[in-house]
Amino acid sequence: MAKLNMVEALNLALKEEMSRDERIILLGEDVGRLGGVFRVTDGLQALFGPNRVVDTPLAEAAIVGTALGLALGGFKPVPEIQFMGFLPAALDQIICHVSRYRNRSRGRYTLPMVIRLPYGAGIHAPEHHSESTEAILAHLPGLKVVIPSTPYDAKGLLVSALRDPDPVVFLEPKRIYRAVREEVPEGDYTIPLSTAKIVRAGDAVTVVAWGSMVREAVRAAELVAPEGIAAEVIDLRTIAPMDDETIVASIRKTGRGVIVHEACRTGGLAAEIMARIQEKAFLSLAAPLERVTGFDTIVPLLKLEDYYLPDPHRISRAIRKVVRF
Amino acid sequence: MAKLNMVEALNLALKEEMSRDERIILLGEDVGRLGGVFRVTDGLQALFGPNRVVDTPLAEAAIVGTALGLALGGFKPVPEIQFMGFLPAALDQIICHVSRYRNRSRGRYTLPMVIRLPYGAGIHAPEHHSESTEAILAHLPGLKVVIPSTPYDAKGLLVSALRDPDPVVFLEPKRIYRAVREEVPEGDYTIPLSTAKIVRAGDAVTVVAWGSMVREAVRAAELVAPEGIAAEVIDLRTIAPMDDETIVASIRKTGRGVIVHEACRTGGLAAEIMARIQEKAFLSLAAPLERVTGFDTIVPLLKLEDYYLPDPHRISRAIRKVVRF
Amino acid sequence: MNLAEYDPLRGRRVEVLDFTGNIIAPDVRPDDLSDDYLLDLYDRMVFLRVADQQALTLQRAGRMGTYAPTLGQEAANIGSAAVLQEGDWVVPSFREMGAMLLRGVPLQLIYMYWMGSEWGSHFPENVRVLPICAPVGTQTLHGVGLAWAAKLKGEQTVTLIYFGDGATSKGDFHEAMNFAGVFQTPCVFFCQNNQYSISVPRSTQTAAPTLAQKAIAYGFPGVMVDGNDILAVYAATKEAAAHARSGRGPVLIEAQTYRLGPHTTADDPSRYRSAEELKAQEPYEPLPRVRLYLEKKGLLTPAAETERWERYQTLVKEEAKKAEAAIPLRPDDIFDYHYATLPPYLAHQKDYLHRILASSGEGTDGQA
Amino acid sequence: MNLAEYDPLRGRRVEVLDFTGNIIAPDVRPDDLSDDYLLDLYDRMVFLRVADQQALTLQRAGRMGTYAPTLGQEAANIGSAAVLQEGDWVVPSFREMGAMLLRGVPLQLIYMYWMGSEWGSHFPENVRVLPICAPVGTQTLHGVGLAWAAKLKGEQTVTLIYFGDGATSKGDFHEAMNFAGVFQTPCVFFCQNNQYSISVPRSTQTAAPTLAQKAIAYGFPGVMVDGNDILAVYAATKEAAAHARSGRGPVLIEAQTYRLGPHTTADDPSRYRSAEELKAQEPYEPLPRVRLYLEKKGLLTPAAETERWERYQTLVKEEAKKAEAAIPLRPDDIFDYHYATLPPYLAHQKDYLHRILASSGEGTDGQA
Ligand SMILES: Cc1ncc(C[n+]2csc(CCOP(=O)(O)OP(=O)(O)O)c2C)c(N)n1
Ligand SMILES: Cc1ncc(C[n+]2csc(CCOP(=O)(O)OP(=O)(O)O)c2C)c(N)n1
Ligand SMILES: [Mg+2]
Ligand SMILES: [Mg+2]
Repeated sequence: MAKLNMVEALNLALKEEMSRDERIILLGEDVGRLGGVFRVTDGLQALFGPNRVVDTPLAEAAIVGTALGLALGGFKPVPEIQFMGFLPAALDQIICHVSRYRNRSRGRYTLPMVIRLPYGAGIHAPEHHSESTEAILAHLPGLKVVIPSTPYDAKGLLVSALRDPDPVVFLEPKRIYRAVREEVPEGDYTIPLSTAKIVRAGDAVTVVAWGSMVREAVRAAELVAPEGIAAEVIDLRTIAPMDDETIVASIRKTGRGVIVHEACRTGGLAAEIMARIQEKAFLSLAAPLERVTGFDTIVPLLKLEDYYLPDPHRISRAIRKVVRF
Repeated sequence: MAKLNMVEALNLALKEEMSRDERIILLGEDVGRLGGVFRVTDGLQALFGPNRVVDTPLAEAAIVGTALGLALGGFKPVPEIQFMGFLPAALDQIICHVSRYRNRSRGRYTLPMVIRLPYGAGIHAPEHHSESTEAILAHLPGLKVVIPSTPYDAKGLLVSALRDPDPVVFLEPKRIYRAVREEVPEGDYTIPLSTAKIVRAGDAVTVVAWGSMVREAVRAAELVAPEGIAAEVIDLRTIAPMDDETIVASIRKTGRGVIVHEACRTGGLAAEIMARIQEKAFLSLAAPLERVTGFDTIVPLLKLEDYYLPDPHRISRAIRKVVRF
Repeated sequence: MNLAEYDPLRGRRVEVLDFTGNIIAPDVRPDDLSDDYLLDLYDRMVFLRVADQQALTLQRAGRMGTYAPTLGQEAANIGSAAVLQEGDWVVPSFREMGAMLLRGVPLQLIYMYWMGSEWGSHFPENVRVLPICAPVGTQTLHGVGLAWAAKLKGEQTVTLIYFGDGATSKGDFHEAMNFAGVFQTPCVFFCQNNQYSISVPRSTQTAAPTLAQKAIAYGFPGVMVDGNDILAVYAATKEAAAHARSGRGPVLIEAQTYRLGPHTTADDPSRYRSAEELKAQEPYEPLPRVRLYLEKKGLLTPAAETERWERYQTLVKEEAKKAEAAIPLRPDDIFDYHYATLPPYLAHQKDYLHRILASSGEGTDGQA
Repeated sequence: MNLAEYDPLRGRRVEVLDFTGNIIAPDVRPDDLSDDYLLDLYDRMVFLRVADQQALTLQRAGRMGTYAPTLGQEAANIGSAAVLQEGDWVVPSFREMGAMLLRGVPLQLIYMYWMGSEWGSHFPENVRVLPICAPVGTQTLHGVGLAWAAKLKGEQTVTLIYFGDGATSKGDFHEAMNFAGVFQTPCVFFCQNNQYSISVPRSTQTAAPTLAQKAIAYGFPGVMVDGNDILAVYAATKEAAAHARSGRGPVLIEAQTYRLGPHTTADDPSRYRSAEELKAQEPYEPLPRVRLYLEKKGLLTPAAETERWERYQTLVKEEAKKAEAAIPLRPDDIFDYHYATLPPYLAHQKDYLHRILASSGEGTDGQA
């Protein structure tokens, strides 16, 4: 089986699904001839032609808004927003329409579409190229929001997203686009949406993360393991609708929790997870839940960027803190 | 002293501050000749002329984006977005620029401006006219977000916002625009931003709310009072940066808390408040915190709208639940 | 007619029937628009006007929410949608009740929408009309996407996209027009320029002397038409639709009309426009000129005219009653249409609502 | 020159100096652009080119982040900003290093920005240039606001707003142009049409044959200019600025140039454009034609030319060193500039970062 990085795994998923389902159309800035600025769509225009892999003018609202029309017209569009920093230009279409069409029309009109979106910091990119505003998306009823953290999951989740009858926003952590390789099978397999995954078992503390923070959380778990702390690490994988049962079950076992995200702290998704845990497992909690997050600041430009992101050291400190409470 | 409703109190605040500070300019759709669709700017164009109270073309991004330029050019613009449902069109300018200019330029450029925004449900308005997405704004570093709940506070807070050196988003709960009258003095008084207010004292449970939910929370407190439950109701007033100290101090006293908002539940601001409480007052908590919120759905059109909003009955049930835990 | 002859930069607009009921440009009138067909279209205009009045009555009686009237815009509504064929799409803004009715949306549903029920946008399967769109201008992109889909599928259909003069100021309008030009999508952009965006007059909306000339920015034709002249609207839209259908790309039509009523039932136009201005516009409204023409042709008698209005008054009242009766007050509906499958947390919230509704206010179960 | 003579619909564009160094339209050349001044502007073009090459070198050496080169766009950069006067504003996109330098931003700061420090946008107080703007097109609205402010204050200043061909597709560009037209703000919209938006060619960006004609949609003049001809750029921008300054409203300039380098240092243009295409463009690049002209006039000798390039190579290296030395690696900076006063929770987070940095990894204090 081929060892692929996440970019290759996503590319494979798109290629296989586009062969399977003629209704799939990719559209966005530079997705065609160039194959995307990260090469996720590399080679697909040559394979499927310029009508199915479409280079668009520079206009995020139009990319999403016309994709909506394409979906109503019977296609399964996969619009790409080049960086999450440029998502806000498309938020009007997403908030007012993409997330609402099914409900607004009581099911008469539905929108199978997958909005792809590289996101996150850690690659020393320019201003506006390191954003992680997934909490905004998770607050919108009617959307599904998926974030893979490994090449294998990336393929399986993207295929599920492409087969979902409802709009999915698919966030790709660009920091691990090429950072990891693992075996990714060709052909059909899927990972169901809204299922979290225990990536490392433990009984002392539950650590919840997603995207590029999963790797950091696992490293933190490794850091504290020699101290006799067995941390259970959960990769949330879909942030909306969220599989809180897996989290709550783990917390019932461990009694302690640390939530990690790179997005800024206030109003980030850790807050929601903490709220659900204390709603559903209050009496199991032996210590306050901790969150390790980006600061409540704009992501710094590259010279200070490394100070911003949660890392194994910070996570391990939080783990020790809740364990020793 | 005159008894004013919130619309009149806001109008008075604008009038007085515009007389005091020539740099203030109002701009937006229908704010001039019509005086705003809710009449908040009524009479101001006649008083200050069409250069200071400007009817703009229909374009929310432009209203906020040119306001940013006006601020850089030495003015203190007060852009109005006609309904929060149309805020998403301006979010790109707010997220990418309004909240960042000071930090991006290390203080070289600053943006004194107040974005006014009627928000919330409960007036049986058409589709897209009942939104309450304040959690999105509170997640953005660099912004301040203010929500008054009474005419008196509305004036005092708006004056503070207008004198603030940084961008403030000012959310006006249209459900209580004309629902309450109280004495509102002419002339100078301010209410500092980022200070919550205890609107009803109690020692059994802390209820936190803002905007139109404060009235509902107080009514719920009145409902449970005969049962011997003394609920302390806190009006948050500024949701970012938030005065969590007042909340935490109250929880330390009561050991129990209910957070109320009309926005949808997942990722709403209640989650952040719950996270902070359990971070800062974990050992004081005698029961899980409860939240009473809108559902994780689009706000229904008017026929079903009344099922959507939290009301004194729902809040009182949550109060009883945490008290009897 | 030839679109190219109506270069907006040279100030020409399409006009066929003047307000006294005389045909002033017989050559522009399309062949298929016979006097009989015109009578049929007049019939629809009357129906629209009566349905509109009924909505205002319902709103005043508290039986309907805020409503956006079409008064004065009947020709623009009907004349444009009348050119469509089977398989074509209508993408409305919120002031196109006439176009929606003509393309098969039952009046009952439109009333249900304004009465505040999402079921009002649950159109019959065979009706190719998108739901009413409140956020101004955003729907233009959906229309371009629909047209693009038709093109990719090799369908010979056209998408007719409606919006107002105010919408032309929005970024979405620009992006939609530009995508339509680039991908040569078979659509017609139909601007109902009713001279106002709530209180803001057309002159404040843009410094361009015409809206039609905005098409030049996107490399396709734009044309002005007397929007109160149903024959002109029909002629121009027919030509534009033929243009788009044959693969020659999109067209922008600026239909110059006038909003005779308030912006919505929540609006008070006396604050921003004079009684004189309104009065001066009344002679140009779209119905009398068609009536005069048809009367001259002997196709319409005063008796038939009276009968028509009365019949429709009865009919729309029935539709209103049916609408009210048909709106289900099911709290479940709040939850059941967000996803194909109800996720557990929404099932839980639905359950909570049921318990709340069942409770006397003394229950102990919380929402979480 | 007269802007009205260059109606883009008739295909005319402003051209003064051809690529062999001959003046082909002496009457268009403005009076104040003497040969001496041209030599000065050439000097700035050379400086820009050297500073640009140095940035590429720095980037390749890992001393700078992703960088967007200006290679080939020196005439558009310098010729436009050169017409500005004291008090005028420049609103850049991200490919205007030349214009920024000319208006007083120290090269050191621009390098600091691309090296990844916010201090690179902390311009000196007297410099009227906005920070580099990454989100395409969004800055056009800020420029209109600035110009509007100047108008309201009664200043006779002009705001020069830069953006690329790709930016013309964005909604913000549309809304900015429209507001500028409606409020007659004194600004010049300067489009550096370098034929590409990353990999997307100009022909895919819009179906309009020219970008200049987009001005028609907003009721003000648009003009095409040979963007590689500094005399033409100067002439057109000067005229446009005079137009705006005198209260006659905004102007759009489409400067037709060509991006000779990659989009940014992260780009690989060989994937989307041929070596032949690039080669065919090289003769038209902006520097040689000015050099040839000045040589013919006896104002430039090969020796002086060599000396200039060498001098600038030394200078830009110094600026690069100064930039690196000047970037403070203060974690406090992450927090200190979000509000005029540091709120308690940010003070707390700053404190946490200090503790993290001080800790050996064995600390027990959490972040909360
Ligand atoms: C994006 C957006 N902003 C504001 C509003 C509030 N609003 C509703 S209709 C309207 C005016 C629309 O004018 P126009 O496009 O000319 O259409 P008309 O109402 O005249 O038919 C406004 C400002 C809205 N619905 N959407
Ligand atoms: C809103 C937005 N979308 C996407 C990007 C990514 N991006 C950066 S530059 C660019 C192309 C810009 O093209 P153009 O406007 O012609 O300017 P040029 O780079 O050619 O100078 C793109 C797509 C961005 N910065 N902003
Ligand atoms: Mg209108
Ligand atoms: Mg370009």
